[in-house]
Amino acid sequence: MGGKYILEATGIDKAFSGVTVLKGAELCIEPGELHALMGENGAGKSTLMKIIMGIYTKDAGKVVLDGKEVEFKSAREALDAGISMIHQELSPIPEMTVAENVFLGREQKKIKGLPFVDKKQLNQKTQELLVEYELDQYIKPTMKMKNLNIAQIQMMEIIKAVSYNSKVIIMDEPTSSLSEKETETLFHIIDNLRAKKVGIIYISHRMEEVFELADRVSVLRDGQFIGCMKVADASREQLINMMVGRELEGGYPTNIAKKGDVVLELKNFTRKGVFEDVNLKVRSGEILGLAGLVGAGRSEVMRALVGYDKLDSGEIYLEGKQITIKHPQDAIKHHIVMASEDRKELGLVLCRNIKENVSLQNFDKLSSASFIQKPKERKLAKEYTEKMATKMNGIDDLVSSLSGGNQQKVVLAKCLMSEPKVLIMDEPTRGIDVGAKAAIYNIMIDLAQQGIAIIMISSEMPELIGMSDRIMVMANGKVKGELEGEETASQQAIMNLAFGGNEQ
Amino acid sequence: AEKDNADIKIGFSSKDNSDTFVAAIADAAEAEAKELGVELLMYDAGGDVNKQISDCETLLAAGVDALVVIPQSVEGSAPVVSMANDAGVPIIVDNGDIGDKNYTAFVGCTDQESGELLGKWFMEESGLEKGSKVAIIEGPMGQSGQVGRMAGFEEVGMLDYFDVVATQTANWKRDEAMALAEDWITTYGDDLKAIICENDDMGMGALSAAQAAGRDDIIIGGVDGLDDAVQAVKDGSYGVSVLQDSAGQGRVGVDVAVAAAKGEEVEPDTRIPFRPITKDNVDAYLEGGVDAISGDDAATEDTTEEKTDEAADDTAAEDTTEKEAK
Amino acid sequence: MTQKKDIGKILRQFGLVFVALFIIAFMSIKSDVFLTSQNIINILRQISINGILAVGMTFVILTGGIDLSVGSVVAITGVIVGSLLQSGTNWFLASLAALVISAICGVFNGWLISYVGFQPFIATLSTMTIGRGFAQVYSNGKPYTISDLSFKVIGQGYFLGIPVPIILLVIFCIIGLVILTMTTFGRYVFAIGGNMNAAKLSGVRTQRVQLMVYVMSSICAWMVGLILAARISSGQPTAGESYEMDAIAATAIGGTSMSGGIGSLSGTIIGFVILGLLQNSMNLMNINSFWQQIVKGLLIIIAVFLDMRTKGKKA
Amino acid sequence: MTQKKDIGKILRQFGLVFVALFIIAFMSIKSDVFLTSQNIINILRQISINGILAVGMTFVILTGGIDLSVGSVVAITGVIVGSLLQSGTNWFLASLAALVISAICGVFNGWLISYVGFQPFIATLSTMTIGRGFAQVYSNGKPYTISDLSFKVIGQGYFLGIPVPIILLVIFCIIGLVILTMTTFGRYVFAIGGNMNAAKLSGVRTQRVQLMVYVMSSICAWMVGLILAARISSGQPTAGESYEMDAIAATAIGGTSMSGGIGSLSGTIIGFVILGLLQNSMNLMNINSFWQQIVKGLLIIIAVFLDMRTKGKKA
Ligand SMILES: Nc1ncnc2c1ncn2[C@@H]1O[C@H](COP(=O)(O)OP(=O)(O)OP(=O)(O)O)[C@@H](O)[C@H]1O
Ligand SMILES: Nc1ncnc2c1ncn2[C@@H]1O[C@H](COP(=O)(O)OP(=O)(O)OP(=O)(O)O)[C@@H](O)[C@H]1O
Ligand SMILES: O[C@@H]1[C@@H](O)[C@H](O)OC[C@H]1O
Ligand SMILES: [Mg+2]
Ligand SMILES: [Mg+2]
Repeated sequence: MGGKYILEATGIDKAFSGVTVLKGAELCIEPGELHALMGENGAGKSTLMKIIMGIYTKDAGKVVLDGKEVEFKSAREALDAGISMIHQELSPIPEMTVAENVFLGREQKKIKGLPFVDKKQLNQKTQELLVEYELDQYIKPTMKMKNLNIAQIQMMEIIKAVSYNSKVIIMDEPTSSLSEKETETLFHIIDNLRAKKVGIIYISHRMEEVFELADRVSVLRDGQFIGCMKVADASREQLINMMVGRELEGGYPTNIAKKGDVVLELKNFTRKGVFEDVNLKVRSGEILGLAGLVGAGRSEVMRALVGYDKLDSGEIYLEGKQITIKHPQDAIKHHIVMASEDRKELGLVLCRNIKENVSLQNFDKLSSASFIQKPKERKLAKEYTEKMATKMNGIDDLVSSLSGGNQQKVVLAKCLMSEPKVLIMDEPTRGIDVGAKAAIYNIMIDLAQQGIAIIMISSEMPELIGMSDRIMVMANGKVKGELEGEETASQQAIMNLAFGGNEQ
Repeated sequence: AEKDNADIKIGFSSKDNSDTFVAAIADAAEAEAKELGVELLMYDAGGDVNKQISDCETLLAAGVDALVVIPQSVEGSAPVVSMANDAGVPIIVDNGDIGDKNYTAFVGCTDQESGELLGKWFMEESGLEKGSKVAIIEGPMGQSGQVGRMAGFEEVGMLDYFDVVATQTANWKRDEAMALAEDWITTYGDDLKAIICENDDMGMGALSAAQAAGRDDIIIGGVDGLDDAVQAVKDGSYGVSVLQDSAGQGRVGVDVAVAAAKGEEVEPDTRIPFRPITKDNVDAYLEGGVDAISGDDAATEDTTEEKTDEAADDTAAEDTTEKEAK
Repeated sequence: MTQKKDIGKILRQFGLVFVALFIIAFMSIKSDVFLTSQNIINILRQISINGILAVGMTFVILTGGIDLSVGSVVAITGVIVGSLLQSGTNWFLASLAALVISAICGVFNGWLISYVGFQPFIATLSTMTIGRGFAQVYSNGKPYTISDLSFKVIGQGYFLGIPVPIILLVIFCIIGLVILTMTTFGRYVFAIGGNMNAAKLSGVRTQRVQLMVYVMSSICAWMVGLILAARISSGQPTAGESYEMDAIAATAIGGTSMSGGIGSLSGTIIGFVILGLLQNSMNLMNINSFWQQIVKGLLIIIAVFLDMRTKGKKA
Repeated sequence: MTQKKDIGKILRQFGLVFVALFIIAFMSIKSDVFLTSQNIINILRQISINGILAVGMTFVILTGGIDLSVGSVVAITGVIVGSLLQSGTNWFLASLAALVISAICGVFNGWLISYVGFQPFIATLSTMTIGRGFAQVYSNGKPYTISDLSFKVIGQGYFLGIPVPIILLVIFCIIGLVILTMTTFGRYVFAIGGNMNAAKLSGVRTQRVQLMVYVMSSICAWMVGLILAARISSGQPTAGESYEMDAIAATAIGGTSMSGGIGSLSGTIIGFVILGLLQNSMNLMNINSFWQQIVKGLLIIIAVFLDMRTKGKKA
């Protein structure tokens, strides 16, 4: 047995094609400890984790596991040595089954030593896991991964990482795609792990979680180690200061915008088997929150609204006039714009640069006669991404080289540039750091004051309550109720509706 | 009991009907079958030996009474012969040589002969001096046409007579030959006196290149007697086209097959001679067809080992089918 | 009414199989030769060439790759075996020598792709070109005649009354099915094609697996090279030209996605059976070769369309 | 030391350009013909065929597709133009008629792929087969001799002393570059190849754009069909066979990813220039055609390898 740490990383340096990302980063984990790792978007958290996992090679420093220095050359070696990781970027294999995904790389064999997969056992083991974590109601081992929604995929990745029975588990923003219910399940899992003396590295931008769960917290800023302390000794302000390097006001800004006329109204929105008879109104200057459990169908309604999915029936009224939207292009023309929750799938073209992504849906502004006005494009792309405080070397960076949170900012920049009348934000702060969150909230208020109607889907209850003027709750594809004014302040009220309260 | 023509089914396996020359054989074969009132199954191997063998398997399974084959490959197509023999079906080899000589009959040309004729013409009639720089464009390697014609050049000593500066294959293709010729004309400049092509399609490509470069002086010739080439001979831009009688090969192939199907004795080796078409006889050819230029050139016939006098003309060729085997 | 629905449902569940059955039914009526045992054996023997290549190609395509070099490996195998047999080498050793060279081609492809990072198209295109050139330089462009009788068995012989190529095809299909559906390796092939990064993060040795599929494809090409050489009694440097296209077509018709991760070997098997049936049927119906191409193209579209309907894909 | 580094850096920044320059330098020493204006014109004229096809192919591949049908469209154009010219139609009308048919092929490809949901490989493979069959049925397998002098200008004529095909190549490259780098359409092409779903949600009419690239590719094939027919003075049903491979190779060598979203037309241009230089150089050096293939394959590998190093990709 080495020292008291199960995992120790010290003096880690890393640069990507000349750009320094980590400089003397460090982190040490005790057995049974939940160690939070915090820092702004792009601070280098994920990079540090990937170095520990052997996915990237470090330029300098050392990693010690159980008292022995290790240098993994692939994820496989790290997994074999007892470290597993829940990655920030979900990466399911859509066409394979849940069971195949969970046990990929360590399939049960029919006969030991021979490479024949025992499918029965594979499914059975997966079923056991699903039962254990109370997911068996919705997920079957033989379901294809592509049929799971994003929260379910996230849960499967969590279960997968846990099922390695590792000594150390790295959780890179495990809750960013989860709603309350799954988050609770995760917390139970974490309790169990701690009891088994597993060391957990927990990366999250959600302050409350850190205070609720963590024993200690380390902070990275611009790739440098800023400090490590017991959570019990830390205050919210102190942590933010360490991360951002300055003071930040806490709390949610209030929307003082004057609520005007109804900008958008949906009548009897139905897409068979997904949502039914959804009616919705939003006024100018208003922030409408959409609450619901995962699978409630909130995203689906919005995707159909903007013409991405087909609608079976329903009417759309924009500023009192009925409009038809058959394709997202129509929606954008009407200045109804959606920032998707799934940036990898629907939000970004990862292999292209920031500028191209931001301008993609805004060529009506940036082109004349189909020719792109390049200087203007550069100027606006720069303006909007900087407004979102995106950490980048420049707008010519590939989006795929940005940290997760910064990718999210690019999505928002793109939508803002479309000068929306109605802005739909599906999990807008997913994976976004405190500083940028505050910036986004302020932008939302700003937009509201300009008379824009905002629809926000969020699974983060405090955010929903803090930001919304009115909250609509959905469950099972139906609207279950609405809460306004004082009522919105109650998490309990929302949950009551979400768990099948009276219909509207 | 002799079969009626109406009951006879002939299988025809062509090597590649997308080739201009081969297509002409196939057309003539089909026309002749119609004329005789026999059923003809025309399968096209599209240039693939394996498909040719598959095609023959299918034809034999389909119960043909005789099989005609234009071999894609001298060696590769050879198993067809034993397949047919095993099935007890007469097999007639058409147009080019095949490795296995146990066939019922051969109808076609000796490819080496065309090489000899072409070589001779360039050496003796083209007006080129000994030692002139020439280039050769070949057919696809390993095909009867390529192997035989190259052997013919060699046989008459053409390869030594001239200074052969370049030899490449253009796979019987016009555009490939054109690109080759362009490069050579540039490379060897005024020194290049002739481009000798193993068929006319390639010759036409070379001609386009020469004309585009303003090099009317380069002498070009080929084999087959394609319409384009004959016209070019008439215009004086193309030196020689060694006529290979496609129609005769197709027609006689079917005739022999029908005779064999009826159980008649057939001439085992019908060699239809090549005839060089030059500015001297092109008008006669254009007016009177193959017959008009047959047997008018003694030099031609000297080069053939197996001389079949006037065999190329219609009646003679048909006669051969009735003749007894030697 | 309900009966109508049922039939529709059945048709949809077996898109490609239905197309195959349709061709068979149609032809049994149209031609009295079609269902003879001789013709059935012919069909099977003819598809053995493309079938075996398609088995290897399916693995490659499932990983998101492509192997354009198979035709050249067929030729290399042919000339090596041919030359060795001519020089009196025993058929087994000659085949073994060709196997080694073929496997080297596969390793070269796989190495370029998985370790050096080449696009599969470029890597195998280069190998195809180099391989063809090699076969021609080696043989000086001339075929080697093969007279070794024991070798010819591979292409022309029978075992228990069944032509050897058919038996080999069945063996390759079975091995392929077992590997793909029952082993971890099969899982990894799908995983790599579905999401290479995820597979790597799950500890799959993606590079090795990728390398292996190209080696497998080359081994299939080697087998085909032997069968072909034995069938045509000669080792030809021009053999196998553009065979890759038919193998890819069979795989794609069978429902395997060209971008990897989705597909099945059973689909491929139906794919090459359909192609073989089509060829044989059009020949038996004496359709002119120019028209054959039109019919073939249209039928491929119809088959794939039906299959997409079946699987509830777009369309 | 530092100088050495600098050179290394320069070499790396211009991977492919460097390969091209190397070939040019090497050949200027080895052959005194190479740098003559006549030879340069030859090279350019020869690459015009593959070059124009590669321009269209680049658009297709950037969307993540592939177009195997271009060779057949070349043939269709040839036979239609040839037959119409023979029947005395004016060259302009004849070309226009061929343009319409070619565009229909492109629409058919694009429709199958973007609206019906076919894999590009299957859709264009079918079109290739059907198209080739059509050209042969239409012409009954025979070439049409072309004697119309004004038409021949397209392939054989000069304008301001420059051969017309070269001028057409330059025009197509410029139009392609303008569309790809300066217009919204170009951006859509990249976006579709990179992430079709995200492009759609951003309001891109993905289906239309996809359809358009196949039409563009067919139009390039039409242009090549005219040039080729005019160049060889005949409309041949066998013209253009396997031309798709060279066009794809040029695109891939030029650094365009076969899975779409990444690449450039300037890369493609260097790609086809390299292929053309190679072919010409090997002809000038009178390298045997067997060896040519080996050299060509190896040089492609080297060129792509250098290019990957340049761009800091794996390798
Ligand atoms: N593969 C890469 N190539 C180039 N730059 C990279 C790469 N991966 C990460 N970076 C850069 O490294 C920096 C740190 O990224 P990292 O993903 O570690 O941040 P993070 O702390 O996890 O941020 P977030 O909270 O947004 O997830 C970022 O500026 C990012 O742009
Ligand atoms: N209980 C459930 N479990 C799994 N899938 C479900 C469930 N209920 C509905 N679904 C499916 O999930 C999809 C809706 O998921 P979606 O992610 O859009 O919901 P959401 O309310 O937007 O949740 P989120 O907050 O995660 O965005 C629908 O396609 C629906 O068919
Ligand atoms: O002359 C050639 C012919 O003999 C050969 O068999 O095929 C192609 C022809 O051009
Ligand atoms: Mg991160
Ligand atoms: Mg959602």
